[in-house]
Amino acid sequence: MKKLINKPLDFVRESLEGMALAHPDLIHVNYDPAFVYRADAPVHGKVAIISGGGSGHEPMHNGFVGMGMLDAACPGEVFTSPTPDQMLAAAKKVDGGAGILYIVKNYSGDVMNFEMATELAFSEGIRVLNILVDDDVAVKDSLYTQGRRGVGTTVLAEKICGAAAEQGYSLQQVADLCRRVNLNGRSIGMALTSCTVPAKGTPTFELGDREIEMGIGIHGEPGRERTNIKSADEITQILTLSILEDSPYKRVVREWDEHKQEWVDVELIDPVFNKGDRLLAFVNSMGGTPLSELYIVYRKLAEICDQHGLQIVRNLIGPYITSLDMQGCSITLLKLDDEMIRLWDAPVKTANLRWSI
Amino acid sequence: MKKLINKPLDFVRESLEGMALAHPDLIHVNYDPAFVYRADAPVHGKVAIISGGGSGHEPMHNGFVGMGMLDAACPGEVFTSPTPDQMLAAAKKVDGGAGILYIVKNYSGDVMNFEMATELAFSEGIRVLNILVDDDVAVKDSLYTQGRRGVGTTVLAEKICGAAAEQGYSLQQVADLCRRVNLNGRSIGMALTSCTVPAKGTPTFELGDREIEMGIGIHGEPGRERTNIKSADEITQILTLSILEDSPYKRVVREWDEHKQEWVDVELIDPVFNKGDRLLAFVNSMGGTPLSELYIVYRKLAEICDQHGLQIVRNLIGPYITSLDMQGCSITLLKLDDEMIRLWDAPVKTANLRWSI
Amino acid sequence: MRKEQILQWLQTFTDEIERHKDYLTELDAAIGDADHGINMDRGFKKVMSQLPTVADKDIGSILKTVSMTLISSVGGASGPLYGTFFLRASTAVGLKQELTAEDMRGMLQAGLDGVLVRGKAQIGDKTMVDVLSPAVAAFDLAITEGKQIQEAMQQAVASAQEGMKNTIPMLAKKGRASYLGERSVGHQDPGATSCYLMLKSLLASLC
Amino acid sequence: MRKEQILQWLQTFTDEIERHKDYLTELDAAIGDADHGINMDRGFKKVMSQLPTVADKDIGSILKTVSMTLISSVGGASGPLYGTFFLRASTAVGLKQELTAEDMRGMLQAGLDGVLVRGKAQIGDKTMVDVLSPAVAAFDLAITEGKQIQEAMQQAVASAQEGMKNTIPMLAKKGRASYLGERSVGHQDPGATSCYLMLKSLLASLC
Ligand SMILES: Nc1ncnc2c1ncn2[C@@H]1O[C@H](COP(=O)(O)OP(=O)(O)O)[C@@H](O)[C@H]1O
Ligand SMILES: Nc1ncnc2c1ncn2[C@@H]1O[C@H](COP(=O)(O)OP(=O)(O)O)[C@@H](O)[C@H]1O
Ligand SMILES: [Mg+2]
Ligand SMILES: [Mg+2]
Ligand SMILES: [Mg+2]
Ligand SMILES: [Mg+2]
Repeated sequence: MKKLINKPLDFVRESLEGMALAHPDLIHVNYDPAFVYRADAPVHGKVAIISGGGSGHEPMHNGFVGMGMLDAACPGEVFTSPTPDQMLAAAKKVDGGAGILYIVKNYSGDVMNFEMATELAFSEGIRVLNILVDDDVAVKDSLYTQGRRGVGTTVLAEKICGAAAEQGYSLQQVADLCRRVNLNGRSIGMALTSCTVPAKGTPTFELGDREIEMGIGIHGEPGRERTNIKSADEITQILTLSILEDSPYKRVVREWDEHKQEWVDVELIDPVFNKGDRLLAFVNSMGGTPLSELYIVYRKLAEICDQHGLQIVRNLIGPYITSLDMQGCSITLLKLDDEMIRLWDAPVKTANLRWSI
Repeated sequence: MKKLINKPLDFVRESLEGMALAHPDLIHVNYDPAFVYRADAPVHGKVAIISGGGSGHEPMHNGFVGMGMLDAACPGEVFTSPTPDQMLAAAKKVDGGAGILYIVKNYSGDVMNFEMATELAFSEGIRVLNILVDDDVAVKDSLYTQGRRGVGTTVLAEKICGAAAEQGYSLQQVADLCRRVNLNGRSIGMALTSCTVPAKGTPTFELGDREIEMGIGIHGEPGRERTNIKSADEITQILTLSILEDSPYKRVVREWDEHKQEWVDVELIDPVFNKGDRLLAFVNSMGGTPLSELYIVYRKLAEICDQHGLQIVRNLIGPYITSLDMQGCSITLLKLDDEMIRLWDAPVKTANLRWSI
Repeated sequence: MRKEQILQWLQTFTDEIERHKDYLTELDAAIGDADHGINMDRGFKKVMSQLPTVADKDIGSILKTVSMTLISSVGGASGPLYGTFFLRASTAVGLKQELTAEDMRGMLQAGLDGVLVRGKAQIGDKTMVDVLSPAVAAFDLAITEGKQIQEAMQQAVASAQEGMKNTIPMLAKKGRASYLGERSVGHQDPGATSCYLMLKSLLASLC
Repeated sequence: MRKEQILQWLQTFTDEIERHKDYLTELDAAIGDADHGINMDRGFKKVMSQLPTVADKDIGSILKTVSMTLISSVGGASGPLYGTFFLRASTAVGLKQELTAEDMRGMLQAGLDGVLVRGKAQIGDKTMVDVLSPAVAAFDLAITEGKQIQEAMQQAVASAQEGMKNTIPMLAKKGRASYLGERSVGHQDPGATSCYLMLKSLLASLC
């Protein structure tokens, strides 16, 4: 393993220290327990949005803390969910009195830890809601699994909900919006190479010189299929059609009910994409794939969407939800409505997403 | 070679096509000859800034075309200088009547092609000046070489001069500013792995499992030394001290003299950094190194600057001048003055650098 | 089971985890994300550094400290699961300084219930539940049959080992391994393996 | 030298480049950026596709087309250098349909001068100048001594080959290879090699 790190065990902390030194105007970092929060937190009267998850996906989530996006992010060890005490401490720090939304990617670890944090926050009198992102169409047979993983749509949900919170949406409104973004977003990724977790020091999985993994997860979880390397156009075609041809996705998720003061099971169904839909197209690098290649993917993606009568009205292209040094990409398509477009365009000022301010 | 590409020969064009599809509001692309230009070009009465160079360093330069930065960028084949006809055509397209500044990285190919373009533009009655960036302290004995290579300072010069042009600086003023930025900026890079040029299909150089190359160039040109892998702190220390301890750099460069209407030799000397100087610190990914590692480098860089009484007042961290999929990083330190700070902070709206608008 | 034995159990388990750290991580690499050994090792090292502060307190307090330390230092899936196991176990035993067979039965059952509620896994899903559930059942049965604690625990560990082996042919339905589908078959579950080590350590501390 | 021979020369050189494309690129990989063969091949393929439109014009026009095509399609260092070589050569021969020994001496000298002005390299810098310069000198001397074109060109090619070999022990002082310092020693310069092929092709077209 060759990486720009010191001791593998110090990887997450030292990276946070660098962030804190680099962006004192935007964020502050608490180290024990670890969380990154807006320099101006708490913002009184505003719903606070907190996300978090294992480290190794930078800039998500730390790089999205700031005006118009997250109030705090809780980084775990590499690819390991953060812990409830981080989430609770972050909630206390950024609570502006209007409640907290936890945006949670659907992995067993993240879900369980955020659930514990929600219970703890509730027991301490902090209002918290909890929305899952489960958008990875690579996961089939979700009835027999943990369900779909949370991937690219998370970034989009954080931006859109962050703008909504900034504009004064209530806790319930932000949560409902977040659920809607999740339901309208679908993603799938692929890997050209494995990532290498610093503490392990060797690649998580082996791919031959001419092999790729379609449907990869952001922790190097295996995908749908290991195949021979294909052209960018073929890869893009397969990924895009997996999203477009995906049938409505039905599942039951556990959400915290503020009134019943308990967990309730909620059945959710993704709508499918239809001709004429307006989309946000997000082409993401897994970390080691350069921008030039992402544009080649975007080129084909735009062509396919066009052929299907889908209109890309916004896009995001770059490394936003990565898997350490993995080479590969993911595609997320989010069906937009006017409200989402307005919120997407709203000002955002974070270390790694910034516009209109 | 595993990459998200189609035919290697189509790499540059298809990547441009993707860019054009993704950012029609910001840029347009001309394909034959190839150049990317501001959607609102020409901006009347404004000095136009054009840069260019071999492809493979994305987002530089294409991703920096837009309000407050470049008016046009000329992409060559991968790692191959673009040609004079591209540069001339771009100049004609974006000339707003106040003249053109070509910002040229110091590589023999780039220099010769931009010189030819300058002569051609002159012969067609377009006012053009020509400033070299030669900031790579890895190159020693520059008397016996092509001189120092142009690397990270290029990005900073494009931003700062772009803002100046936007604010109405004259051609000579923008050129003088660009020369000043170059003289005050110093860079050095390192590689953990080689890049792979699509058309070649195999790594440009071989590095052992525990080897790194210090002082690497952005085309995989060899550096000062091949050594064993070291910790991020040690690597950062070596890179930073190479910059800070570099003695004043004297060289003769060829600049176009508008009045004499010929090339003149100009002797330039870099000032050294002194205690109390205000710096812009730029930690750049070579393409395959993720953000998390860059922050670990930044952490140590900030510590060293602090120890030397140097004050980092601005920073830039991410993949901005890359070498395809190479893993590694580079550090650029630019000594700032009030004018440069004001121009750095000015609004910029390009595909890959954007703020305050 | 005396308090010293409880402390001994935690020490032995910590040592076992350390010894099998790479093995657990390798198991997780095959069907997960290659961190289970690292996670557990980090958590229990932290537990060991915390225990001296509560070693003179009651068993409930000790287990509560274990729980809180795991919850705040392990993360991932195993953090809340082991954390909940010890939290419920702690509540079940309360202020006691020594546990009867009945107490232990209650403790293990409570821990198992906590894991089930938290993780929603069922038997056959290829998780730690496939070790914990048969082991607790075996202990339960043995105690009901009037066996001594040590013997009951021997049977529990035998069931745990069997349960662990049984995860090999299973198709994972919970946790990261579930994403593998058919490809999860043929690998032993890492969480089931660490759970077996936990029970084996418990048995060792009784001898 | 007749116009057909000029066209033959360009065709032969294009073929030679294609044949040695990988070899030139490998030479460039060792001390440059691994594209010289690719660059030259791209440029001369383009030249071949352009030539039919001017094949019936004078030699100056033909060489001017070669120059413009190279300038606009090669890029890198070799684009402006080869482009300038042919541009100056074209100006030197003007509207002629056939070249005398004197014309050829002027053409080669003009091309060399162009390369020197554009690239500012000196003999011994490990560039194409180390081939071009001795070759032009040898041709010049032979013509002065009253040799026939073909024989003079034979001597030029011999000098070119020697010049090419001589670049091996040189330390590069221009172009990308210069960044290698001592490490550039022991490798043959790619541009010198392609330049040798150009002169060898010229000789072949005379036979
Ligand atoms: N829902 C669940 N219920 C019970 N056990 C689970 C569940 N999800 C995961 N596990 C257990 O956790 C183990 C993985 O733990 P670990 O690797 O530490 O966490 P992560 O999967 O977050 O990396 C699995 O081997 C499995 O035994
Ligand atoms: N300043 C110069 N003068 C003469 N020849 C040069 C000069 N710089 C480079 N060359 C020649 O160009 C060759 C490299 O060409 P090429 O690889 O096509 O361009 P690049 O170096 O831009 O990739 C070198 O081998 C050398 O012979
Ligand atoms: Mg994990
Ligand atoms: Mg080149
Ligand atoms: Mg794991
Ligand atoms: Mg080259």
